[in-house]
Amino acid sequence: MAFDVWSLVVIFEFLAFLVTFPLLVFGWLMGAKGRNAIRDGPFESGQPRMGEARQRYMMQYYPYLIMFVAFDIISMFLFTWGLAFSVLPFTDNLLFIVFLIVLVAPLGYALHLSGRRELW
Amino acid sequence: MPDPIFLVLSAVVVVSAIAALEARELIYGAVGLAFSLIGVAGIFLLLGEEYLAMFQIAVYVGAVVVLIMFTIMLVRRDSGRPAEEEEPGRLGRAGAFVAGLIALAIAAAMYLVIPYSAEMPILSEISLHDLGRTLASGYALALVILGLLIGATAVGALTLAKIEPEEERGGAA
Amino acid sequence: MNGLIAIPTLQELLNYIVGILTSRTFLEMIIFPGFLNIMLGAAFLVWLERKLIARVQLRIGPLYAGMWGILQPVADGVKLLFKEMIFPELADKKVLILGALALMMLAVAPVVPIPFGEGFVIADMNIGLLYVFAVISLFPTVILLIGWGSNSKYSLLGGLRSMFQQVAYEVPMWLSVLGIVMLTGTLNLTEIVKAQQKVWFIVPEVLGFAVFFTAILAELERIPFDLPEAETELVMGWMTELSGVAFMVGFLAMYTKVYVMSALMTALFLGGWSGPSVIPQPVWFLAKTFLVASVMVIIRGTFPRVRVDILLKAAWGRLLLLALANVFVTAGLIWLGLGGIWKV
Amino acid sequence: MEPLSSYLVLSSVLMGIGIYGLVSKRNAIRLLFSVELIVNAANINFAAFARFSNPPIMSGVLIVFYSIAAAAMEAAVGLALILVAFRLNGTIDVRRLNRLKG
Repeated sequence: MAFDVWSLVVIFEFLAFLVTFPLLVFGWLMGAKGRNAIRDGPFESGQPRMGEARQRYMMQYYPYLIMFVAFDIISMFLFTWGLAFSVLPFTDNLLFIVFLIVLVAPLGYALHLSGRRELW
Repeated sequence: MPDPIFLVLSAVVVVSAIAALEARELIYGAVGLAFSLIGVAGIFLLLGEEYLAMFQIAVYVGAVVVLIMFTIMLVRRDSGRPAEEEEPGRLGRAGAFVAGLIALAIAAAMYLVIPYSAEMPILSEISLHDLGRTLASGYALALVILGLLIGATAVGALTLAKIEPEEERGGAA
Repeated sequence: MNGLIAIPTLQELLNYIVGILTSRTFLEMIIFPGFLNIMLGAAFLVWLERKLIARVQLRIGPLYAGMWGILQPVADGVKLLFKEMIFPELADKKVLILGALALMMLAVAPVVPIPFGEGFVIADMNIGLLYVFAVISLFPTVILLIGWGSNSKYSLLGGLRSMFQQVAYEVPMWLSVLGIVMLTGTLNLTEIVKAQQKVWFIVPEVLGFAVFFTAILAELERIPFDLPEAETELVMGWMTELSGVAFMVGFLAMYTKVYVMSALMTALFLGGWSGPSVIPQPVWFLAKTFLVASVMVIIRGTFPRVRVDILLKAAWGRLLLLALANVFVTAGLIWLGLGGIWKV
Repeated sequence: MEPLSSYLVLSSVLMGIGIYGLVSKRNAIRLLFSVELIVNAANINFAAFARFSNPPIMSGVLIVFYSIAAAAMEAAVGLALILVAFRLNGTIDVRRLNRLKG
């Protein structure tokens, strides 16, 4: 049963937890503690804190993120194709290539949009 | 006697789904959603669908959750407060009641009506080659339509998200 | 079997536990392809990097801890272990600590299906390659969370940059490997290595190799692409507010990732354990892995950093197209009838 | 091994949680979470039915592939809509996004 392999993964992750977590606890226990208003501020190269850290920022690269979602899905489908490539007839392979080429147009659009900084 | 692995996975799925909806900060809700989706991937593994589980993790947790987190970070007021006002009053309780009723009804229906609450047939693994072959032979048209769908939604999302020049001139809305 | 559960004697219990502890799988997890190997490899990489960079820059590098300073990572680790963990008052402590923990757990996870020699593999997965990629795709989530939880501008900007970069280079990385999957028809890493006994995949897939190497440099945030922690701009990027042991764990996780990705590249393109059999297989594998890692270090010593918009544009506009070209080249190879060489 | 009905019960519970979120939450992103949960509940059902029929049905698995792909792209569009709504109104509270009301 294939699940045995995955239980090994879970055990391995658990071992990783067992190795790492005591380290963190040890550091927590052994390290010095104490409060200090200056030291406890966020690091801003020695300057006092200015404004909120979690503010709005530019989203110029948003198109790349959308393209990532699209191509993530595409590449998962392409891996099924790659697995069966040598047993598929020529026409079926062409089909996947068509599937791929359909996605080139949105990619070009995303690159174009991301290049225009005034849009974001 | 239920399978303990199944029970643990179900608990992960359900508890983190509730956490996703009830977490105080939206971004921790996204983490809850991620754990719930990983739990569903575990359920797929239990069903023997390895490729599907990897697909689920890579697409949902790797892409969709990242996109959700990014949007949560963008959708904030300048004061840094999260832009949401939750009101878990009467409506929340009513919602919980309705949802519980629906879930209970469906669960009961499935438990009682489904004719075979049978064991999973012992069978050879679905070969990975078959996946591509079936996809290419039987579902060719659906695949091309899916490609068009992905392309169209990507273009649509981009067109929606960009700031139109006239929108800026129109002033505060 | 008359309704009673046999209570094991102490002897039986002891035997059972010893049996588990000495079973091959457990030893593999703990010692050879498992933890000891990964941790020592990562620590060795830290030393190797400092020493090689020093050579490139005509310095000497670590010298005093042990012979040639080889115990320097240990000394650093012990120092960090006793340092105070400082968390900014506005930061989420839980996110920082659990984020470091999650990074470590994710960084060791891809080693499970990688074969370090014939039989030296923790779990021989049918779907190993996809599993590795699925695990790697979880990193941006954790890094974004750490950047957010730190509540510091440097961390947030570093986390965002890191997220965009890793996300952008993931797709070329996957597609550059598609050629290998087409040639072998399997996702099992052991079988992929076995398919290279005659000719390594670097020969037919040279384009894919180039794309993959560039992509993992970006995934690992190594120098031409280390924008997330460009020290002149963002101090330490998303790691800025990690301190003490949390920093140590995060730092070690990054080097573990370097080690594991070098191993993955060895298995995929450089023939894995194959080589003249006078030297044992795992030694071949480790030698190739450290060769790949050394090349990364030398690149760090010699290349300048690129700009972030150029970096992202290159991923989508150039690297992705090159990876697709590689797929078509491979398809051409198979249609020409040359695929039989690498068939398992 | 688990019988089929366990999987079905799990999926209906997940769907119940999703419906609860859809009814009671006012934050647009939480509504998106609920939709994703409901889609996942459906996916569990598809995969379980595909696996429990004898012989297993390949199309049951493939439809989950398509479903995940469609849900991911739907999330992308939904999040873009939320971004636009936030930019125009300064809030993502769905109760306040009622400017279309006459």
